[in-house]
Amino acid sequence: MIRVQTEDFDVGRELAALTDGRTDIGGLASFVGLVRDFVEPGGGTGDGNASIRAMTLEHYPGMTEKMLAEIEAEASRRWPLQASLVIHRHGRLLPGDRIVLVACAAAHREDAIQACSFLIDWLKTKAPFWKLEDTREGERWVAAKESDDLLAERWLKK
Amino acid sequence: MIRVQTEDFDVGRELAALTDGRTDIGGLASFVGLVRDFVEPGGGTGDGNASIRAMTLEHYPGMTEKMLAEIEAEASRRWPLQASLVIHRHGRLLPGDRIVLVACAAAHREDAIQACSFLIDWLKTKAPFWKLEDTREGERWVAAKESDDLLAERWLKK
Amino acid sequence: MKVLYFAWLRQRVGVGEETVNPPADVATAGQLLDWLAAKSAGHAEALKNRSLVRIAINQEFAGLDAPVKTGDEIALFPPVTGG
Amino acid sequence: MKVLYFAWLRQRVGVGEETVNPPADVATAGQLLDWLAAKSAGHAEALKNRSLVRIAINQEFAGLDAPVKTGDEIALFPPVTGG
Repeated sequence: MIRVQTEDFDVGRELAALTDGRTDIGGLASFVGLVRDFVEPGGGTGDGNASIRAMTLEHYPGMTEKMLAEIEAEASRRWPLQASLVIHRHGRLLPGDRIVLVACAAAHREDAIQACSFLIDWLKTKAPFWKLEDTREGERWVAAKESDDLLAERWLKK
Repeated sequence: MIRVQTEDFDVGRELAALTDGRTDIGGLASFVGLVRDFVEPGGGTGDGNASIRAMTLEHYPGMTEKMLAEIEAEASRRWPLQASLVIHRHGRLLPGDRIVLVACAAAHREDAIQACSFLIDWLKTKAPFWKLEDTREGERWVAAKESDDLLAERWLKK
Repeated sequence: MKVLYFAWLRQRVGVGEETVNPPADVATAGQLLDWLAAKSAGHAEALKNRSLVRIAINQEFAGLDAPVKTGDEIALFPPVTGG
Repeated sequence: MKVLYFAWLRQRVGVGEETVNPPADVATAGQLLDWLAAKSAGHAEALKNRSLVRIAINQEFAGLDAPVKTGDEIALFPPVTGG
């Protein structure tokens, strides 16, 4: 299931909905991405320099849903999943706010974990979202990270 | 943080407690293990043969907490984590019941995901728990799976 | 042909969406970018560094050689940074 | 010396815990297992297949060569299956 929304989501409720009433799920892996308050100079490791006041996520309505659905379908082709979920927010968010939730349920834990990792890696490089940071030094579009490309490429040879 | 208990846990509340009020966490990875209702013949893939009526988890009080704390400390040595949590239940559980929750929070998503995967893999092979299945054919102690050993061994060369 | 711009491409071009009617010899995404870059200083600035421009045709990623035609929805944007 | 048994080892031995006083020549975990196996048919059955027996000494995993001594807490159990 795919959702693109401005509102926050309730992680516990969303995860419970994937497994409640089912007895065929052995593992549920999830990832929540949150807004951090520090900028990373050059995309390297954070120096704890707190300077992000807010973050605005822009996206491409229509293509976003289409890409997320394609990515989710690809995960289900690669791993035997019982359920999966991607929720991605857009609009203005504050440090500590949730941005994205990815979750995969499977009979076997490794399938759930691998699929969840795949979903977030591919989402990061294929879903049309862009982050605008509001920092003390002004607004700044977040640059794509080479490390994200490398993490996504891991899944190409599968 | 480590907890060994008979009671169920609230995944949403537990995960929220790791991140609430913090602005230095970029990613929160988690895994929930649940009781499935089918036995896997020979430890292979499930054939959907629903036959588990209940599962009783026995453990070694004292050593369990010690091993879980050691595993959690090892994760924190290997990855820069902002927070981590392991909750493992024992006693009698029914199909669909939650068994274990592992969660790791970090500034960067890949650290959180790797550490979470490591925690569940090592827990599976190092924490002194044993599963007794109550099936239609009688009681059966679950045999350790070679696949779990292989998953745990991935982390030896790190 | 509808062209959409996102993120800093949108800011530099000055609009998020425009309808264009390129001449018949604009047959590929690359040729469209060349033609758009000549429309204004903002367009030129947005499309200056082609290595930072990603293209979607009818909501699918496409390369510079991909054909474009009347009625297509073309989107131009920087590398994505969601998640 | 306290010996704990878990899972099917506990069921076969018949008790979850016992205090034992092996002779002085029982110096390693392996020697302790040999000595325990001679205690009863249940002990023998539980300890028959050594490849299925895991050992913890004072709540740390240990091998057959690990020294054991008076006052130690020795636990014997099958490969773990939690998570």
